[in-house]
Amino acid sequence: MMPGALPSGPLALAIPEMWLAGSACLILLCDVYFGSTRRSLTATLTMLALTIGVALTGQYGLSTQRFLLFNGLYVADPLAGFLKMAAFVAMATAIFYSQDYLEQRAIRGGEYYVLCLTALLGIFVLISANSLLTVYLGIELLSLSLYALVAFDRDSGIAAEAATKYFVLGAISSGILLYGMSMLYGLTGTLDLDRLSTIVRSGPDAALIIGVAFVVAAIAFKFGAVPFHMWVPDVYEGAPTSVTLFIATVSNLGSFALILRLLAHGLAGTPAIWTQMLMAVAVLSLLVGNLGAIAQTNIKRMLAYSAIANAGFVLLGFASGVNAGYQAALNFTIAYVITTLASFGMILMLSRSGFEHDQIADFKGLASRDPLLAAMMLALMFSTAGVPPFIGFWAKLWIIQALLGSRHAWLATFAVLISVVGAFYYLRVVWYMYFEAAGDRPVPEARARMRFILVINTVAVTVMGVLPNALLRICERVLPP
Amino acid sequence: MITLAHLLTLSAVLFALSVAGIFLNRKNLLLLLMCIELLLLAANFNFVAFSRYLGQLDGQIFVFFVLTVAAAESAIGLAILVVLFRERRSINVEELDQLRG
Amino acid sequence: MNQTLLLAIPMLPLIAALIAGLAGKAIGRAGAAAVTIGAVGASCVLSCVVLKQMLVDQVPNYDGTVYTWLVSDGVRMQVGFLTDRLSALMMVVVTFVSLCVHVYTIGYMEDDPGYQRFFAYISLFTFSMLMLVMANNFMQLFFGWEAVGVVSYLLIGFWYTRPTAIFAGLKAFLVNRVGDFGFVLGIAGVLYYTGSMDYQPAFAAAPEIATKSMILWHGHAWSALTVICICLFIGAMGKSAQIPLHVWLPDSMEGPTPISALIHAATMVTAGIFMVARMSPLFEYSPTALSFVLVIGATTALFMGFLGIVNNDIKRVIAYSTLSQLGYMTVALGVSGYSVAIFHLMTHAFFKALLFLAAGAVIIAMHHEQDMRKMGGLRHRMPVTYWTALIGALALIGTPFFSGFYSKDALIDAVHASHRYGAGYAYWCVLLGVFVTALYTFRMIFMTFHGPERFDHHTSEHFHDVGWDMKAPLVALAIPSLIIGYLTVEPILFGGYFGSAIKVLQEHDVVGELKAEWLGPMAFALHSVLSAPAWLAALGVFTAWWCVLKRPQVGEALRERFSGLYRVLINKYYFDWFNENVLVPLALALGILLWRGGDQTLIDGAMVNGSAHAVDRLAGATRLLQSGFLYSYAFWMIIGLAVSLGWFLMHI
Amino acid sequence: MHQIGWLSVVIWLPVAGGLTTLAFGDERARQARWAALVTSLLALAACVRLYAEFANGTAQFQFVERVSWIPALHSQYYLGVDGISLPLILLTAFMTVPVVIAGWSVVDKRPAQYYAAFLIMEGLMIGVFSAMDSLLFYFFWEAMLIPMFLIIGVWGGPRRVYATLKFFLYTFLGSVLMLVALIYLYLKAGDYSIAAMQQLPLTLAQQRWIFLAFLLAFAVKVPMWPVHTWLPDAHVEAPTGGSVILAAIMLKMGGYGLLRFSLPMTPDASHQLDWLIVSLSLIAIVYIAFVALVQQDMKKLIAYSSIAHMGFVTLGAFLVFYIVAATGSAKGAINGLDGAVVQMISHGLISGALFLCVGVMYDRLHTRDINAYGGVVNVMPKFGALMVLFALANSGLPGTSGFVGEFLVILASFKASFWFALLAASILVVGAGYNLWLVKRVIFGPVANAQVAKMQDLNAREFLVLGVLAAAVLLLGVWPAPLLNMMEASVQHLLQQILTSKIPGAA
Repeated sequence: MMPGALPSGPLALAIPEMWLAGSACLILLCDVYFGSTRRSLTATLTMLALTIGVALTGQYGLSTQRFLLFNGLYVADPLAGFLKMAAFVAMATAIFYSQDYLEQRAIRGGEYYVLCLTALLGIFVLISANSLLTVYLGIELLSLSLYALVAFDRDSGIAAEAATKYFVLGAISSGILLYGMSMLYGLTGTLDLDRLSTIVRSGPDAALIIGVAFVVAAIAFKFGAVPFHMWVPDVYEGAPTSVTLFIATVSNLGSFALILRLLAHGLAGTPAIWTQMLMAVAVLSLLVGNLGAIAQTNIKRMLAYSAIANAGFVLLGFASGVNAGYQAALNFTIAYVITTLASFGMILMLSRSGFEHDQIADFKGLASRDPLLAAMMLALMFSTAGVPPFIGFWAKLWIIQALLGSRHAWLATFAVLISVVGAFYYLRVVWYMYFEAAGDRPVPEARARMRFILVINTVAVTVMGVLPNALLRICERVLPP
Repeated sequence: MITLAHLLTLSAVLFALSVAGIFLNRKNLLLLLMCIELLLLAANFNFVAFSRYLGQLDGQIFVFFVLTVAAAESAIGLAILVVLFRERRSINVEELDQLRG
Repeated sequence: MNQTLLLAIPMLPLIAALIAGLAGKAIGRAGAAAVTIGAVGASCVLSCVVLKQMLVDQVPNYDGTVYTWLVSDGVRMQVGFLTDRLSALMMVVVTFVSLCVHVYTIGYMEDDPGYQRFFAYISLFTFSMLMLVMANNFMQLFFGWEAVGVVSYLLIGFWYTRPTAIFAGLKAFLVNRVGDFGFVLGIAGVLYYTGSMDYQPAFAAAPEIATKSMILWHGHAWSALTVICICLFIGAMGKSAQIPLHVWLPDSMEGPTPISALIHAATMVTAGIFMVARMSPLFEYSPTALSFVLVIGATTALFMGFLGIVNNDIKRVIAYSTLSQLGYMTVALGVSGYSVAIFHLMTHAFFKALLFLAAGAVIIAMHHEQDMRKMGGLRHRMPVTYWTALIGALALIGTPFFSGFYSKDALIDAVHASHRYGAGYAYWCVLLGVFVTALYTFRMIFMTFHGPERFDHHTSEHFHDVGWDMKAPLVALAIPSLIIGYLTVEPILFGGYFGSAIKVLQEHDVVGELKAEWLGPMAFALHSVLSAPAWLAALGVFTAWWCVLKRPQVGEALRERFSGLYRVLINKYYFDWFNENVLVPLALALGILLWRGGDQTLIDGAMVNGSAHAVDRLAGATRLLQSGFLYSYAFWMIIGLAVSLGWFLMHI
Repeated sequence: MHQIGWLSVVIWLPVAGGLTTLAFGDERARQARWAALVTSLLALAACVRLYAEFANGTAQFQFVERVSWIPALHSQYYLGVDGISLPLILLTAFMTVPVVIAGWSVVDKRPAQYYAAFLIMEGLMIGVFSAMDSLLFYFFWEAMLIPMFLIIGVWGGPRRVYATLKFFLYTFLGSVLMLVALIYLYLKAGDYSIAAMQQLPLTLAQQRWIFLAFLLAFAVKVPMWPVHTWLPDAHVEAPTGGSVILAAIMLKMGGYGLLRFSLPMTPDASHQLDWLIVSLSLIAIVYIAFVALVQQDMKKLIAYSSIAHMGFVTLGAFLVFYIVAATGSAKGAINGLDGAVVQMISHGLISGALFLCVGVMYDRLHTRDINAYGGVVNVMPKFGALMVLFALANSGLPGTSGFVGEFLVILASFKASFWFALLAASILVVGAGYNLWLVKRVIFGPVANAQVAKMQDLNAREFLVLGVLAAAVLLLGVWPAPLLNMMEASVQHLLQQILTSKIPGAA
């Protein structure tokens, strides 16, 4: 389709981004003036901003058809609306989980929340990107905010180290991305993804391969897929848990948007190359992720490796090269985000001032110390391991179905077999919680509000596990063939 | 007469240099930052070359954005560097190995 | 014939058993005894009624179903009764002996704590045995077959605190299971070829099955019927303790004596004989199988007899004699002399039960002393026991006019008359067997009842003859042992008593040949004085007298002289030694090997835990990859990029 | 269609009851216990009602419930029972009651959670047997692992962690491949309903892969040699109740799967690969029997005997093609199939009872080592009698349920081959060997030691439990006809499915 062929829709569709940008600036100002006196003000304002954001998105952001804005730099389609909605909610939950944690760590700078909002804005830009330029800006906006967030706890050495690593590697990857983009640009003479998708139909030639390879590498980095995964464990471990929570959940939506826009849409013309690259990367990720996680003692690090493995699953969905695969990948991403929110929320819930609850061993005997939390963690772990009746099962099921549907039986078999290996380290958490004695480990604090949200979150994991149809349907609707 | 090929080769060389720099240098973080700048430059070079070759401006506009972002990036990079130095009293790459395994 | 009557016969003992077993405490010792004896007595009477109806009123055979056990694939497996003259006879024998044993038990077990339990068991046994003999189909036959086995297992191990007893029980059950193993295969074969579990269709199909052949392994076609019959007979070998499955019977003497009399002499052990006779319509068409039966039986008959000579335990002597006598019956089966076999079965049931009970009386009187070397001269102290035992002994060795004589001589003549392969060997075995039988029997009689009293002072002080509750059964059994042969030989053997119950092909009909020169029981007895068996028997008695009473040292001398042979005999031909030192250890070793070697080392060690360890090592390796150094991270990224570039550029 | 979906009731009632029990919490253990007991009894009652209303003589599925569940995946909440699944459902509901009662005063560690786990598991297991949609089947099949994982892990013995992980990963590994196969079938059939998959034509190559994928899943559950080694460990470590459920019902899922999935969905592959199943079954029967002979741990011994007995199930199920090959007709094949199902039921009762017996002794002496016992009957006559009965039943004594299944299978295997029958029948000897040797060493003999001398005989609760099971074992042994009649039509139908090739064009 040529750009402009579609009526360039009303600017209203971009209201979420506008609101986000505006509120970010406002909150920054408020924080500068009142932040020092009214401590929790910024947080409250942020939550308010997000809530309003949800409302606005619901009002204006959702569109049943595809609109191009800003001369085709920006696209608003059902997927965009849905992802933004999801991002808002996830962000809100993440911030909710983080508050106490930040309070206890005396991480009070209001910038924290502002940075969260800017990062979210970056994600939004990614979600709606329809040009290499927008994609790049989105990525950078997101990454720069994340670098800052990782380093946010100024008194933590490992945080600084993690930030450094993240920053350097991230910079390299964006360099790679740019290089790839330049190749594509040189090959096609356009930055517009729609045009790209129509022009790039030719069979593989060297320049195209170089361009695609570079772009895929950059995308793989964002997903934390092998061999571009090295930053993941260190950042997950080093960053403040609240930030890890953010990286592990919300930014995944951004990564999903990135790969969808850039590869599934922009390079739809030559799936042969990138699907094969993705397969290789995905298989490696499943292997390294699942094996690496087994050897871990730090739960954040373990979840980092599990994240790598799950990235492998998402990439498998794209590697199938069919729309069903993209739908499956979307479903998987959403499921993963919901589950991971709760898992990290659990860690935040169990941490207290002066005590980072980040060792797997810290879970020992939780079942006797706090049955409710243990039961929820049990559900979350089994969900991530892909055991019914939890949401994670359907996520994996659909990916495998897509793979079989696109005649990748061996990939499917490999995926399920490796996830058996993966099951082990999720089970280990359960085993520590239920089979081991509590020793002198303390009873978790009450924190009624947070408990409540956690319960809701876990119930969602279970209910969507028993009645998965709704989510599947949405994924089908927002990604029409 | 300089053809596109020459320019692309040059940018490729720049790219290679920067990459080499990144993992050959095991001492100073600042060097890393510079290499990264070089990396971006290589990409920019490509863009400019192509836009010149294709006779349209998109590429060069892109470069403006890249330059801006790069500036912001190095700002944040240096900030992180400062934090790191505060904590570790060193910005030696080889001493960044607390997180591993 | 009305079904409720038939149903009552086995059910009464069962109900009695349940009452005595479950409510033993409630009804007390006397109660238990009364209930069970009443029940068994009743079913004995009813059995007689049935027999009378068949003989006198000429009521036709009954073959009916009680209820359908299950239907699978059109095969209807039922519980039902077949009463013809064969089963009627067995029912009477079983219930009568059982009744005697019940009564005898009152005295024998009087000071035993497990009194009610014992009555429960023997009643249960009576029920099982009746189910066995009354069955009209293989499934029920097998049920009874196994049930009697279990009860015998429980009864041998009745004194469960005695290690020897429970060991003997286990041994008995396992050896029987080896037999049943064959038996089941036989039954499966029958079903395979007839498509029915009932007797009649199977018997009808026999001639046709005989023509079929089955390939057991490449190129070797076997007559299907032969395979089936041999399988069935393996079952019989287990129950009726034929070589090499005889090993359990001597050990079973660990059980209380009434049991030895009831189960291990009169009824259960004869189930095999009964079964083969019942299956005569099948066996008749497989001479090969019958020869097999013949040879096994003959061997058992003679070589088990030898063992009786060297043994000093009074019960074991009788046990070996039982083995030998079962061998006789089997021989009779082997020459198609089914009627003779059953006839001998019946007479033997009486006189052998008598001998056992007499022995039991002696044992009780001697305060559970079983070693004959510590007895002697008891005839003065317990005359009734002595005379009855003597009658039993005479019957056993086949003294003319005694019951045993008619069955055994007829049997020997039958074997003589037969032309079946192996009949020659069998004839010499049974003939020599007569001498052996006489020898060990009277050696026992003399050592126990004659000669000087060899028991110590204490025993003689506390010696007390048994009461009439135990003597009465002796007498009750002595009478038939004396006369039953004389009365029934003619109808049973030559009067065509069994009619259709037993099928003998014309060309195999040895009994028919005997019938030619049959002049009646009196003449038969008188005539026998000129025949070999009588003289052999007499010689045996004389030898026994000479070695035991006249020249006691002779036995010693002989033992010295033939020490090698003696050792073989005293070790029972090393059968037990083989089982206990070769078979069992082998089985256990195999188990250990498969467990430790197969399960734990190969499957668990190598496959399961092995893969787990492999994963562990890999995980460790992945960890090392994450070195923590920035430049190595960057390095891996670039490598990844380069590889994918290289790969795809090469594969354009 | 019924007004009330009784199948849903028997599935969700226990689950709901379990959650209620959980809600009571370990503090209010008494209420929790009663809640559990009442729930299990109600569930049993509901199942009895199913039995009462079940119409014999038709292969049609009954009590069918069909509600939309996941339209996106063409998967429905689709329940129904036929003559093969109903007995297993009855068994499940029946065996849960003794488990609840058996734990009554014994389990004091987190009792509420204990009962909740069992009740939820009961519901899920019934779900497995009544699901007619393969995705729903898999849903229950996997979900059921979680409570079992906890039961063994939380209330288990010293090596419970090893045992649970082994159990979970073993079974998980097996079932994931089944999932792949199911999805593959779905993509071919366009519907997850089992019926659709059974009618789906497939080439031999496709069938072979699917068959092998199924086989791994079911073989692990049954378990068949050589993927059986998780069972002894799991049994040894599991609490009594766990062992009972494991042996009585979970193993049956494997057999059920073979009958419901492998044979009807991939008949040709089953035909081609039946040699594999048959030989593995015979190995299981002979090899494992010998292994059982040398066990020193009572639970291990019974666990191994379970494997050997389940060998009859797999053997009986896969004799069909050999019988056809040997005799030219399928006559007698049904004996094998009947035998397989009956064996499942009877083994459920007997092995459950035996594990309860071991539990009774364990509660008193806290060891399962055979050498620690001896002469138990002297101090526990009632118990001794029952234990002997169950041991005899386990060695296939006629008149007990243990005989029926084995007998039928042996009859059928003779039709297939004399040697199959020979090997199968060897269990008569070896089986009697390990069972009665166990009895000899544990029950009979003089009182072994002071501890044994102090053992108390069965209390009313234990006696009730074991007595009821004994009655069931005898009843089924003396009159199996009702069970067979219930199955007959369905088994006939199954045989038809097995014998009709699904290779396109063949048929």
